Amino acid sequence: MKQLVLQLTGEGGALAGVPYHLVAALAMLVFGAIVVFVFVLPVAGVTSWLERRVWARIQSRVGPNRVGPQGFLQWLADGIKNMLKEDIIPTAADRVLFSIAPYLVVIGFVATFAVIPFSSTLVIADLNIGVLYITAVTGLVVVGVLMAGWASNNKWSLLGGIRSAAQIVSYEIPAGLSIFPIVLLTGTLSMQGIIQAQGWAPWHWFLFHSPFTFAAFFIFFVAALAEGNRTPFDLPEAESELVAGFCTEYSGMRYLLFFLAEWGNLYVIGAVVTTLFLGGWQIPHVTDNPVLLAVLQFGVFFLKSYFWVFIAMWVRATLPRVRVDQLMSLCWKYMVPIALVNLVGTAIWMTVVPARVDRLVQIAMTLAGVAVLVRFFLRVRFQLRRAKLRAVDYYYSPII
Amino acid sequence: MSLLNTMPEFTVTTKIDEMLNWTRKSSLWYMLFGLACCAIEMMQTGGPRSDLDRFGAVPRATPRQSDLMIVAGTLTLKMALRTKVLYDQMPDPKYVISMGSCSNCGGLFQLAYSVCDGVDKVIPVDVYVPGCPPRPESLTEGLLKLQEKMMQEKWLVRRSGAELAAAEA
Amino acid sequence: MDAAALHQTLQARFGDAIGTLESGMEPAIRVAPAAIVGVCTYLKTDPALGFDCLSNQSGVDYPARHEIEVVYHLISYRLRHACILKVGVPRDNPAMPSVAGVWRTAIWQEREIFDLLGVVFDGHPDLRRILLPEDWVGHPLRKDFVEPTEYHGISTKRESML
Amino acid sequence: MSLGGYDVEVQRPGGLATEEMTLNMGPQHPSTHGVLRFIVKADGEVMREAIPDVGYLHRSIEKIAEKVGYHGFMPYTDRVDYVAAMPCNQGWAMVSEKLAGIEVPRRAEYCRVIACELNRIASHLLSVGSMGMDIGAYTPFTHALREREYINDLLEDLCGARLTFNYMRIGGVAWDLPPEWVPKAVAFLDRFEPLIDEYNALISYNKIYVERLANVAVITAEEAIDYNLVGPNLRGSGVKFDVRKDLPYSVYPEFEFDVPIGSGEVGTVGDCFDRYMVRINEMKESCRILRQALAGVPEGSVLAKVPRKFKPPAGDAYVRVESARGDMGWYCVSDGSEYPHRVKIRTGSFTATSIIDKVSRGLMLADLIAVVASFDLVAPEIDR
Repeated sequence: MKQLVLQLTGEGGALAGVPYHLVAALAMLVFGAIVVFVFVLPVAGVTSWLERRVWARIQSRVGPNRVGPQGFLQWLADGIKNMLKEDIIPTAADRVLFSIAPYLVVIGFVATFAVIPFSSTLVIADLNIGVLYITAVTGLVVVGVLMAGWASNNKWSLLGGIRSAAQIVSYEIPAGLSIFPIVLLTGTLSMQGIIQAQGWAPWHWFLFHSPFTFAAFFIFFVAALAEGNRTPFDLPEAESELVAGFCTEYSGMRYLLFFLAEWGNLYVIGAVVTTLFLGGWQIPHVTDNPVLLAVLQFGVFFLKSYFWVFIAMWVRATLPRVRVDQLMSLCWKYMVPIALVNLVGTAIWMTVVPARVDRLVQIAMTLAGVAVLVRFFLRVRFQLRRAKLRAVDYYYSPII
Repeated sequence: MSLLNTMPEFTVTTKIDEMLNWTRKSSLWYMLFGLACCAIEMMQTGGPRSDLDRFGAVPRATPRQSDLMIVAGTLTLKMALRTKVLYDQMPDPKYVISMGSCSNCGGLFQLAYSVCDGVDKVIPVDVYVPGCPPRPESLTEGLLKLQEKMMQEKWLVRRSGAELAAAEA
Repeated sequence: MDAAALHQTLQARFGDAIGTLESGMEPAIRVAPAAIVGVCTYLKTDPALGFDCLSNQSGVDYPARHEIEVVYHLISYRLRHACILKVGVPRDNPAMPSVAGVWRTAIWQEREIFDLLGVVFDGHPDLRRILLPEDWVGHPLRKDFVEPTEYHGISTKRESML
Repeated sequence: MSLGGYDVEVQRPGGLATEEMTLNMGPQHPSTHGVLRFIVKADGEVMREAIPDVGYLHRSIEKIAEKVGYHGFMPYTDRVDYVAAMPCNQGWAMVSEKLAGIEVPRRAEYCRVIACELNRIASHLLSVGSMGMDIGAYTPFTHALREREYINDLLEDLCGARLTFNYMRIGGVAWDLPPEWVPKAVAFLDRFEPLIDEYNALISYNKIYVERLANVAVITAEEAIDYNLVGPNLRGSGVKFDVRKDLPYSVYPEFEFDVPIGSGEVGTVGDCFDRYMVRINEMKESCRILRQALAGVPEGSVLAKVPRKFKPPAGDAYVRVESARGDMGWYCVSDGSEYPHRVKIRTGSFTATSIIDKVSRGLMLADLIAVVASFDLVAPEIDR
């Protein structure tokens, strides 16, 4: 991009004479807008459609299938409709805070896309403090949610906002502490650096690097679910308790922004997990063509992150919601201590365990992981078979 | 200046209107407003066999985010005042399906002293679904009828005199 | 314990406060309004009677007798027997003591009777309307109740039945 | 102050003014199961009290009974408890029969039992399903609805309606069992019985679910009786009382079944989980009754001779039926005319609502949802 701007402002360029910095800033804005509208919003939208379909399938329903092929354009219809709705600001609400709160939430999730490395080249900014940046920027969400809850002047919203603040602030800690082992191992905070320290094969992933990183992965994923307000931690917008939580009073466009942020965040969770623990875009060496390489890496990254998105959807469809005190005790009594042990353990592991043992452990961990997966699939197959045994009963309907 | 109903009728404007109507009809979020017996049938309509989610209709808990109020069940006088408030809280454009005889006209409970005979005494109704309670198929049909109605609405295009008169009335 | 024996036991203890034993499909014991709390406490606490639950409390309006009758259906879960008490209160001034202190389920059941029939229960902790709105006029289960024509601007009649 | 089982001492710096928050929950709230309102006084997330405000669905059914006559009131009984309408039908039929002294044919009694038990399963399915939904798990709810649809189909075959059946008549039932209906019902039971265990595997013993329900809103047996809780709510507190067993009516004495009671398997006897589990176990018992009843339907007519102008002699009668929400009392006063003088319906939800104020003190806001769901409240049963 720098070259492009230089070309534009240089001799014979279309914008010769215009100050370099102005053009650079403008170019960044345009580029950012393109990324947001062409990539981020559709990702959030498609994720919402996917969630509804996955959810419906689990609940033995059909899900949206009338709008476009298989209901694929459902998110577009939802989006445009919400933009056309009347924009209500309740008279009792704090107008200014009420108006800007959704934007803060959206900034919180859109800004994370700046450092997510979709391939070795496809990254907007490879900050050397990438991981830190993500934790910092997602912190904006809590400000937005709290603002929304307070400004609505609705008690349900307020409760939702307070719950959300308590929850996100608490779970930032185990999430942050679970990132540290990775940072210790790689010695860098850059997202690209972390991916480059891993390889394409599962035994090169940090997930299977040592027992400590293995535990760190689960803590991070659970904490990320909590930060993203996903079931079983969706207390801030618990529908059956708080009506709609912090967005109870929001309608139309402003609600749409919350809506987007929720599903956008879901993707961000998947992407960060993929980057930190699952080798990101790493693929075996197959081609030297840079375009093809980028496409392949992007595909691998996308699939890996959507796998975790799918897991989060599955969890949401299955698990009940925890209570506020249980949420807090889970965080402070279990996850934070375990995360601390992980951190110390990783440091000791790095200094004590020799490289050869390290390699052996990685392979053993991978095998253990595979064993868990096999066990899981066997279990699923068992359930399916058991269901199939009763297939006649299963599709029995007195009407037919 | 508002662009609402100011444009002449030609291909572009009608197509835009059509697209806007299509998005609105494809994403009819209905408010969870089960009052009585019909609420169970409304749940079953959203449930596995006749899934309202197919049409993009999902239940919302708060009136602020809903486009459609399905008045499912008997409206008592005590509840009628609340219903008005809830309807006012919904953002425009909003629609009402009156589900079941009780909310259509009081139904069986016209003899009662505490029942409001028909929700149309309190709020305007777009589609009446008969039945006591209506089957899920009937409610789905009601939703489809409402979608048909929505497709005929005009946003950019200027409305004819008759339509204006109807809107004012 | 059958109703006749119970009637005798009660009469021996409370004397004139216990009225006749109404023989009908289900024999019921008539109790004077003033004595109801004492009778109920005795029925609940006496180990041989042990009526631990007030199953149903209902009010019936008898305009011909100028009386509102409050009917108590008692049941004992421990001893598996039941009995019925009936208390008549005058229609123009329906007031009687509350048994809410004996069985707490009476708190709501008496509120309902107050709401629908207008019987005032003295000593009730929270005697408010329960089913109808606070600003409702009249007690609808009385036989002479006239349906109001409108409530907060909502007319209660429909011109056409459809 | 107690926070979910922990004793927490709240220290407030002097001078900082605090006040209780009054929350108005309902009448339109996703988890109040119809129109029910709670005025919640809360200190943050902890409730000081939750006062139920009922009557938003008071449809004056009892007054209507005085206007429409005995036969005409039957459709209205469906609307007293729309989730389990059959037992209400039966209650009204039984109280009228008791007043007039009518014998019901045995085949009709069997039809009644079959219809009631099917309806009980349907009602409990909705109850345990919405329990899951209120706690936050949506899948159990839709799975329960899926099974409910099959029961609706069966009952529709039987009487032509899915929800408000109007199946029973004074003196019997309106229609005989349709041909080929019994094998269908047995096929449904064959399919459904294993699904109860699957349902348990899906949600009942889920860790989070158990944590949310165990030891929440414990009601002792004395309290339950004092507040006149009935049915599964009473049995959840450990009182083994079932009208079908202890004050038998209809042909229930001919069937073998157990009365499940709360065992406190994960917490204390009488907590939300026990009330929930009693319903799950009752579905199994209903299946047992259904199998026996379906196997032994006797021949004969299904409707006794009842005059069109039904005029029972003057007097009053009280009958108890075991509805899905427990002991349902029907009190009818006849003055010898065509119209009842007074009908009073004593319902389980009404008394269950009255105890909410007491048990909700000191619980968290989220627990109120669990408590309301565990009582299986149905709004018109409270208000009638």
